[in-house]
Amino acid sequence: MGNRVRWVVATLALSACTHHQVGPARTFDDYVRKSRTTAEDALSSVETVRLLATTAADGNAFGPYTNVSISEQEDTLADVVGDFGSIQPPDQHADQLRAQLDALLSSATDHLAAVRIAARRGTLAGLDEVAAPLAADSDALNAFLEGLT
Amino acid sequence: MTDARVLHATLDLLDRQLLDRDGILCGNVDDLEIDRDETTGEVYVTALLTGPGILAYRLGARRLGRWTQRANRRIHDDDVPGVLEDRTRIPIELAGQIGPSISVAVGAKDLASHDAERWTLRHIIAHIPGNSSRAPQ
Amino acid sequence: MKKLLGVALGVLTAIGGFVDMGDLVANAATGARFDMNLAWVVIVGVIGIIVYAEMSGRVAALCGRPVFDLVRERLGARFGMANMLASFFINFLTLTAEIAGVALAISLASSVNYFFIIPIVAILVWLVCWRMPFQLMERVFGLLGLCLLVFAVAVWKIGPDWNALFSATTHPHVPGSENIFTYAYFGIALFGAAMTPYEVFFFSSGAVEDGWTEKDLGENKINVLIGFPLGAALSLAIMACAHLVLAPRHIVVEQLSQVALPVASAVGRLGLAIVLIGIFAATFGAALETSLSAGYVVAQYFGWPWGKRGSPREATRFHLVVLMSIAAAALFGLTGVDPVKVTEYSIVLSAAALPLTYFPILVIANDVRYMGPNHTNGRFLNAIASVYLVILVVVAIATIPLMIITKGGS
Amino acid sequence: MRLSDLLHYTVRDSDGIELGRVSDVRIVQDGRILRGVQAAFRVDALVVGRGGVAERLGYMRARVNGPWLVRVLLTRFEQRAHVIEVDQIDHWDDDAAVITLRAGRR
Repeated sequence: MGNRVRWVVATLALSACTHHQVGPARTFDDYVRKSRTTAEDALSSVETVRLLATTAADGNAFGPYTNVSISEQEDTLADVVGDFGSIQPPDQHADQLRAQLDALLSSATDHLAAVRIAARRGTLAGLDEVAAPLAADSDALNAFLEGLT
Repeated sequence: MTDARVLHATLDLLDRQLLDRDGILCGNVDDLEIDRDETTGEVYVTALLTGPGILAYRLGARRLGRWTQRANRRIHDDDVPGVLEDRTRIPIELAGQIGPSISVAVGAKDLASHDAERWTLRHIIAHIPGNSSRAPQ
Repeated sequence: MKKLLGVALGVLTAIGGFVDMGDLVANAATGARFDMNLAWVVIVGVIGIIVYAEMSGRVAALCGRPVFDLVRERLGARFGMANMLASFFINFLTLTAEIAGVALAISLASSVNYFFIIPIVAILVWLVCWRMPFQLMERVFGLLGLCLLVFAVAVWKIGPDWNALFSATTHPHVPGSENIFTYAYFGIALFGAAMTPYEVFFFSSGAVEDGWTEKDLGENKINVLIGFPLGAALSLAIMACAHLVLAPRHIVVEQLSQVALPVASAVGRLGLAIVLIGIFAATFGAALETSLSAGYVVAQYFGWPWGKRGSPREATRFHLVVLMSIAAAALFGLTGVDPVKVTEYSIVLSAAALPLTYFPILVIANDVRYMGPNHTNGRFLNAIASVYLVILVVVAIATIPLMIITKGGS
Repeated sequence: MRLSDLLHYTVRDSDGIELGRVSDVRIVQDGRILRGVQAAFRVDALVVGRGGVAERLGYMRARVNGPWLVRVLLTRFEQRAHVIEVDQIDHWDDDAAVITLRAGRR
């Protein structure tokens, strides 16, 4: 029993400290799987910010909440992008995939930053317009995910 | 002797909560003292044992247990009049009611299990404001 | 009349008190990812906590002994010690999660940096534990926690197809995009969130401190039988919100702010304010309960004086453990650990440790010498409790392997 | 001697066959009066062998009966436990932590 408890403690301490564990990709399939997770996480951030922007534009959310939430999503996306960038693509096939997803991620990152900047300036009313380009990012990410299967 | 009470040591005595004569929680029964009469062959439970050293001994850390007991004897303040010869040992005749908890006819302060409680009071709790007020209900 | 008011307050407190950081995160995350396909777990979980919380309250009322006292007495010093260390550690994670939840709620309402708020929250929690009238605070936070009912308002405002929602809830299946392992892992997280052990540590210790006797058994029953199911309904509303608003947009819940988002979008500014107050109150109340539980677990194992009724002078080691736990949890929170991740681990590990807490309660509730001849468990209750015991053991065995297979549900 | 020491003792019958470890101690209060307050706690028997869990939880003393599932699981093991009355003991070897019983007893 004592041993089991110690195991739990060790596992937990390790897993709680590591964040978005990605690890190396050894095969192309592995790389595809990691690309999918990355795209899904990015899509989640993009969609959250889109919803936040419309909600704020409709007058349904106040400033601090909107600002903090958007910043959180921006940070999450930055982590996702960083983690993906650190994965070694195993072959040329993977290079292609990487280039494709990189483009989507950097576009999403730029558009998200624009929303954050506008929100910080207090222009909540027009926030949905600032967030409009995210719709294209969302569609592109969805298309990318469908293309993977 | 029709109403002789039958108890099982691990079930009815060991690890039970102890209450002192004022009803203050004062440790658990960490072990029991057993005495064997070599001539008659009779065996008696003679005392309830309680205190950090006793618990450590029981959990297998025998050396740590003995060491803790010695250390405990050293840090224990002498301003507390000792009722018990050995502050980890409560003679069984001082045990009162044996139920979900066991009441004993000694004060919590007489027991080694309470030393750390007093040490904490003196060195930590007493220095934090508001330590003596009861929470209004 | 006064008695009736007391009962009503107790019930309301139980509703608000049922939902904490673990329930908020687990229900929103599963709703967004699995729609209503895991809603049945909330029902299973709430029946479990009703059965065992009632037993722990009854034991406390009849023999005056709280749960962890019994854990050592029945499991012995050695196994009891292992149990104490595990429970303390899990409780510590829960405490960290709750403090982080309070800080996040304040930060979302004020945009003050989360890291500045954590120490302040820790100090407030400690002050209440140190010398505030506890029952009052518990009720204040329990009642404020009712603000979370706005999740139900949000569901109603969204105006879903009720038949579809009901049938989705009653016909669960593993969604095509998921495998059985992640489904089971999220189910276990929900189960752990509903049956978190600190609930019974706190419940039974509170009953002992309030000096419950045989005549309080009725109140005990009403509190758990009405309060907890309504709390579970609240959990389901949180899940439904996530299912209706977040799931269609492929949003993965990784932040507390996302839990509140459906309410903002459906109910508006006022709704958002109310939900943030509700989250604040529910997590603050739970932070108090887990702080005290840290002290209960340790003090009751060693037989130290414990409790909040008397002054801190009368339970010095207990108060020291509470103080150190709060300080350590705040420091852990300040290291920048992801509060939502900490919450997820705390509920999953709770699930793994459930039999350690609940098994001794079940045994004592059947012990004639403790309960008297008229208050041991009846056959029916024992039958349900036994079924749950099997569930608890299966869950405990499955948890760690599932955690490894699913890499923590990712 | 402490109870925790006694719980490490092994019990053997007169032929040296091992019956198991001491798992509990039965106490009867019928002896001499201590300090005029209560009867001494005389150890009347040793419980030997498996079944420590059921014993400890109270299932063997007819105090705890339910739930059925737990009772059945636990009492299965208890059948291997022996109750050895103290007057059946021939010899205590404290160094080896072995208790030997009289001839003809098991």
